[in-house]
Amino acid sequence: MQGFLDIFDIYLLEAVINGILLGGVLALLALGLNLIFGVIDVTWICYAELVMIGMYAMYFMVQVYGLSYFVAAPFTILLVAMLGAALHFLVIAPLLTAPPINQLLATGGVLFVLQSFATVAFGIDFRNLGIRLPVLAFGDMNFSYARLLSFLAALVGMVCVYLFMTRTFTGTAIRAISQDRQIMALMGVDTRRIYLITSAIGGGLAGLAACLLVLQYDVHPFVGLSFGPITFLICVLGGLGNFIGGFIAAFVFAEIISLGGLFSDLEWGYVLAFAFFIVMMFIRPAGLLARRR
Amino acid sequence: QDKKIKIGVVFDLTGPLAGGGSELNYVGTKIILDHFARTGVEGYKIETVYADAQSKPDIAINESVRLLEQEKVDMVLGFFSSAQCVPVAARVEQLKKFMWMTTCISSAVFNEKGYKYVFRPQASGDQFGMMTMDFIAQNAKAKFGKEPKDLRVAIIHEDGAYGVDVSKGNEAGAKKAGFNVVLKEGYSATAPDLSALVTKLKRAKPDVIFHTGYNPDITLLLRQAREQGLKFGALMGHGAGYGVYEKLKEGMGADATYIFNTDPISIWLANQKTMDPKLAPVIKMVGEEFDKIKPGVAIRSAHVGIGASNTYVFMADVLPRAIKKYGGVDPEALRKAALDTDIAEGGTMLGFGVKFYGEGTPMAGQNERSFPVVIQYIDDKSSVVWPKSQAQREAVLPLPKGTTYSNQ
Amino acid sequence: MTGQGMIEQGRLAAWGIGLAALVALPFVYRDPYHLHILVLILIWSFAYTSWSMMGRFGLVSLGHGGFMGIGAYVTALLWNHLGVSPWIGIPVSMVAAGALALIVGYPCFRFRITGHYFVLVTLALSGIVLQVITATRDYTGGSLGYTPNRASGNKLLALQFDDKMTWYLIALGVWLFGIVVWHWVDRSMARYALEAISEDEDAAAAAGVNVTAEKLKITLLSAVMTALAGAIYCQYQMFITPDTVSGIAVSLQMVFAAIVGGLFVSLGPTFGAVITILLAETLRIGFGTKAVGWDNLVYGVLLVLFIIFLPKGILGSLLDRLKPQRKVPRAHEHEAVQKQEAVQVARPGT
Amino acid sequence: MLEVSGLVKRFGGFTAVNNVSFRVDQGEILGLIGPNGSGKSTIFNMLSGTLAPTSGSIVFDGSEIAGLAPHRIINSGVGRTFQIPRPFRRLTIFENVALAGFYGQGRHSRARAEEAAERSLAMVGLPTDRHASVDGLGAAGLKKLELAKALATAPKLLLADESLGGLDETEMDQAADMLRNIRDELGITIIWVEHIMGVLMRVVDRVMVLDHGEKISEGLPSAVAGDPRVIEVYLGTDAETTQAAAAEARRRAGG
Amino acid sequence: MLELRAVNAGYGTFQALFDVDLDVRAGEAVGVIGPNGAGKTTLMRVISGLIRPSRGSIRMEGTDVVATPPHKIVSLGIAHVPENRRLFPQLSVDDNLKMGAFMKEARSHYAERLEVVFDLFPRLKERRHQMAGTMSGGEQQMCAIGRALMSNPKLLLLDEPSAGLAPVVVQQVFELVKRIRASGLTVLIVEQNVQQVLKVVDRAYLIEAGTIRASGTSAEMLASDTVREAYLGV
Ligand SMILES: Nc1ncnc2c1ncn2[C@@H]1O[C@H](COP(=O)(O)OP(=O)(O)OP(=O)(O)O)[C@@H](O)[C@H]1O
Ligand SMILES: Nc1ncnc2c1ncn2[C@@H]1O[C@H](COP(=O)(O)OP(=O)(O)OP(=O)(O)O)[C@@H](O)[C@H]1O
Ligand SMILES: [Mg+2]
Ligand SMILES: [Mg+2]
Repeated sequence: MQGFLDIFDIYLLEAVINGILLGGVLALLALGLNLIFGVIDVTWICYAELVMIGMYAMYFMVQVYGLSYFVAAPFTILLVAMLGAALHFLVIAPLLTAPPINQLLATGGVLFVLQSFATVAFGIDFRNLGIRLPVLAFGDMNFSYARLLSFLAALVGMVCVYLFMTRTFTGTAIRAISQDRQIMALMGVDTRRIYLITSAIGGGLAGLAACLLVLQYDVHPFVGLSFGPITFLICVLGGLGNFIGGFIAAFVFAEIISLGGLFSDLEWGYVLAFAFFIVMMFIRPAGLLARRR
Repeated sequence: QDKKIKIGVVFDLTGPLAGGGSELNYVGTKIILDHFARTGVEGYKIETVYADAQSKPDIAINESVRLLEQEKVDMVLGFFSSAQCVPVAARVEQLKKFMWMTTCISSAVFNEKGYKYVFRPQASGDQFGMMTMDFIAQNAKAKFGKEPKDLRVAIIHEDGAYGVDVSKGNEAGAKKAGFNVVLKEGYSATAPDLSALVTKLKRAKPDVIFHTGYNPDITLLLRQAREQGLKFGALMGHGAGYGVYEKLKEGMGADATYIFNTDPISIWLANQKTMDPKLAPVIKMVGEEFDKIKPGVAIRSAHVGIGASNTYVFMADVLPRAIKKYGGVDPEALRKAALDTDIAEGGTMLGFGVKFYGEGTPMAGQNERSFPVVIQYIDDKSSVVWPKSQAQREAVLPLPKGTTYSNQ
Repeated sequence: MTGQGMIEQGRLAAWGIGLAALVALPFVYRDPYHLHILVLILIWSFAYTSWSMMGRFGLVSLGHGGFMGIGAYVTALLWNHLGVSPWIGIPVSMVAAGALALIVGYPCFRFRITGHYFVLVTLALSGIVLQVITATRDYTGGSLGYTPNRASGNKLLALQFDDKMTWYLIALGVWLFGIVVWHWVDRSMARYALEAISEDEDAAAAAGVNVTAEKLKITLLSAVMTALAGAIYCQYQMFITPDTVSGIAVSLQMVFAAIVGGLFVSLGPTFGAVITILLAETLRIGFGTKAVGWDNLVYGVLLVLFIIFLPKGILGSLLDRLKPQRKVPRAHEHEAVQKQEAVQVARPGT
Repeated sequence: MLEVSGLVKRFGGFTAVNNVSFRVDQGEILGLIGPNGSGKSTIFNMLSGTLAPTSGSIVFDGSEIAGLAPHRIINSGVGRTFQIPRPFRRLTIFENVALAGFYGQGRHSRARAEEAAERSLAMVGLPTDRHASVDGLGAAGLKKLELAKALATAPKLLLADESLGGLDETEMDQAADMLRNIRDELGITIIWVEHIMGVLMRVVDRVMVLDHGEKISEGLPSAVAGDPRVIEVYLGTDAETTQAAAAEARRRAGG
Repeated sequence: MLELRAVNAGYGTFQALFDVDLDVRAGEAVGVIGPNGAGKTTLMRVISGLIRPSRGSIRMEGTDVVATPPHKIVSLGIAHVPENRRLFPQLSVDDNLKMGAFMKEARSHYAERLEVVFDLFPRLKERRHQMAGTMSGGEQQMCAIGRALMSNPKLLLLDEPSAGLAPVVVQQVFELVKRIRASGLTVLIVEQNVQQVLKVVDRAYLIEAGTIRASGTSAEMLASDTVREAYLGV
């Protein structure tokens, strides 16, 4: 009992809240990927590397060229959006009829390319934006402003994307395209355009994530490795293409990491998160929010 | 036929470790090797073949084997990561070739292995860990006003070879000093979040945090520590990320001040009065060359000097002796020459002396005279504060009131 | 029929000659570094072939890094801590990998976890194995890596050999074993069942196939073979780290090589190993430290180009070009047609 | 030989099959008709194990099979076709059928499977060439392939779901003859779902009609074709032709 | 309205259509009949642009559409109800219908068209939120036709709309074709159900092995020996 009381203290609450804030970061990352991977069923294994490029863009614009953060951010979003469109146009489009595994591989190649491009172009140094946002303090608990910002961005982004996907014609077309590409043309839909729009939005969301992540993390060519796999897991845990599910899954994951890390070693927190994922797949294969078949 | 020695040099130039200091070592090493390539050694031409281990142990093995068997180098030199040193040393020993490790620190490389051809002038990892503990132990009473058993210390480290090794030294040192270890935990250097660790630290309320890590995780940890309001009395870093002040400064701004770091001394800080006078021009040369390669760096990283000094010992001391006394550069001659090494304290740019543990001892091949020093970053300058013999100023301890992390 | 028979005979003869040449090679050519690379290629080829045994049926696993890690670590741990000879340790590690494959595979197949979901469940699996190896560093050495103790006595008993030639022959034997198993599966009824399952599980079940069992069997076989590859790799390199024998990166490496080589021909994965390893070596040595990072850049670009322009893998596409009219359509060759129908076919309830 | 009682299937809140009971006798051809969405395919899916019933029992050859795994049901002697053909396109036509012959008969032997494949292919009139690709088949060919696959599993009971859809009239007649042959020569009991009344009524012995998941009528073709409820929900103006076909069938059976 | 001249088309090396000439005049209903594999579906695909003809011309109200991509052809007023329905199985009925009204011109009339379609198929209204893939065959066919009507087309291409439908629904479908035609829409319909289709169309073509064998008014076709022999199997 005493042991339990020891743990059940203000720090537990802090860990829970920190889990929520980390969840915001992960949710933000998962947002764009869910659109690409979940909805149009295209595998961008290099998604986190797009975020990495965006972070570099922010770094250079803010640190090197002295732009203000808020001026640089839209440029970054635009840049990564264009990158997403280019990725689609150059790599995915020729592979649309190939088995999905080939997309995984080709974008895996792009992952290599982006990592080594960053190494070649920006060097192996760790870069840091050097912006230090204030901290919100409630008594003994403190919360990171940067994370609150990510949280809000994820929330707003999720709502916007959800509305876009369900309320607009283009959104419906995006949801339809993975199901029968050929027949889309009979609806008067230019499939290439839909793919391009989606890729650009997906890229743009990666850019948005980059703008917020750069406030919290150093950027280096391998920063994507910290986030890549977990983002994919979140998309699936929430149910592919299910934005609300993905949002919730990000928090569930983050809480497991955060609380697992509090009660045990940090690494075991990850083991727990992965194991939880596997078990959930058995219990709710179609995602957290889906009804069991 | 020309007499020459062909040296294979392996560092990480790409991948996560490159930015962690490997590349700086490479730069320092290359400056020295280029220097000797111009002059030659005892009539021998110096040829170098560089290889990139890409931060991966299997590539380090492959490259070392390739250099030795394909490029036919006479020896290999360098190696940043302990995870690479361990297997490569085993390989090289098996091939009966000569290996000179400039940088990696893991004690596991030598421990009871009985290697004959593998040598390391560099201090070993547990020495790092012990050194900081020793420093705090000697200052606990005076600065913290606490008995050792009341001093709360936390040991945290990235869970790679380097961090684990240093933390073992920390642990041993804490035990010896009789500290109250309130937390000991490793974490992955690529972890996207360390807030749980910070929360645990907050709960543990340590007076001193002993931390070993690389750059992105140090920045992340300290940033989250600030955001979550972690307070403590002192932060002790142990080389790697803490050796690259530029990055600390970039990530933390003014908060980087008053951080301690244990590392071989930066050659530019070493006490030149007690040092062999013929080393001063070399230090100057390395500094100038480095500035040409990387202009505009505020504090030249200790890593440059580590690569440079440890290479210099080989080129200026071991190699000439091998050629003159043992008639060549074959592994046997190099080995004997290395075993003969006997440099007194002050005889290297890093301040320490060099003498290798002999065959039959548990750490055979390790330098018994090496030691790291504790420095403190104050106002963009780094100054040695420990050991006393090298100290350039009094340590600021604990963190002064009003600084971000201060628990005063 | 005779034409068919002659082709068959010619093929056997080619295999025979090729094999003889491979066996003879180390006796004539002894450059140690090149032999080293060859041994690595053979071991990885075996691992990739093992992966492709299930990969070719649409069971894209990213968990094989985990199986390989178990093969390597269990063997090494048994040897170091309990002194169990690898001759026993390797089978034990294979059983362990097999057990893990069953534990994860059974619910996966039972609950119809396919496609992306399967890929990610297995990805989590290799993540777990990697983290566990790292976290139990008191036994496994963590990310510092792990070295099997050198044998003091009988080298054969310890499966440790210093000369490359022995290793070359061992690796060759293991690789050949992999190819034989591949062919055995290819000719069995199980192949029909698995092809059918990969297209339409309901329809396969309606043809009497026990879908779960068939998938489990191939998964088990593939996992066990992959564990063997891990153990052999460990014995050869005498050093393993979590990152080189387990985890997501290793899994991805397998998928890459198998697909780049060609998934639907027996030598495809081998070809993939040759290409990827040689390419990486050549590029790294070629660019050296003069142009740091460029090797991976070029490697990545080539990989992308291969996949875009030779989607059936290098060997697969090559063979296609040699005999343009193969009568039996194999996977994905009729993707375009299939895609249109698939949507209708996948509909439940009708 | 088949005794179904109280069969129910719900999808979420929607009841697709509601408390349906019926029996099929050895050697009989039972016609199963009903409006679209009345639950015919769903019943087939439950009989063949593709779906598990929400409740109810299915006794086949004396043993309960409700909820068993599909391959076990198939092995116990139930064969089925799918409404929309589901061929395995990566296998040849022959391999498609041999697969069913091997696994559908409890993995007996390869030789037996290939023999079964040849027999079934010949029976439905597809080429027995081992290398012929599925892609060469049109709609009619695919329907035949479905049937051949089902036959190769050596069923005692065959569930044929809309074997005629998309066929032209000559082919429909051929297919109908084929079904009758299957019953007459191989002694296989058949449940046949079909919307083409002119053909169905001529072949079946008995008809069962579903609407909204419930059985609304059952009996001899002529009786069912005259059932006003069936006419209302299903036959519409086709009632006359249907009755004619049924009458003709009775005449033939009688003569 | 629609005019095909000497159209040749196929799949890869396989030629499915040989020199096909076909006309559809505004306001009429035209049937295409023929045995399985004759090339009827191919003909429909060529018209809606899913397959490029290798030779020949296709004109829609005077515009040559041979080189027009399929998504632009729709905006000329051609709606194609493909064989086997081809719905978006994971989208709801509502969303499927929405896709039918994707084009700019159609979006503004979305609500009206929805009314029209729900009037025609009340069943669809009941099932608005069901995933299209889980509906029965007949319901799906309704959805497919409804989806095509959403774009308010001038010419409706129907590929075997009665396949797999219950007799009452088949009658409804043919009724519907009549009504659609009466409302001024032009219809080109492919059917196996020859008797029925000849009752609703003005003219029909008999296609066999990729070539037009016979053509004429419904009455002519019903009486034609070619049709009776080659197709009705009489
Ligand atoms: N995607 C395709 N690839 C290759 N051949 C095809 C393809 N689709 C159809 N064919 C072939 O083209 C010919 C004409 O096919 P089509 O589908 O146009 O016939 P149909 O008259 O519509 O037949 P049905 O009445 O069965 O629908 C057939 O021989 C068919 O096998
Ligand atoms: N997986 C499912 N989820 C939800 N509803 C379903 C599912 N499968 C079938 N249904 C519904 O159950 C009802 C019965 O479908 P079923 O396919 O059995 O009809 P059917 O009688 O075969 O019709 P048809 O003659 O058109 O093939 C339909 O309304 C259908 O929408
Ligand atoms: Mg049905
Ligand atoms: Mg057709």
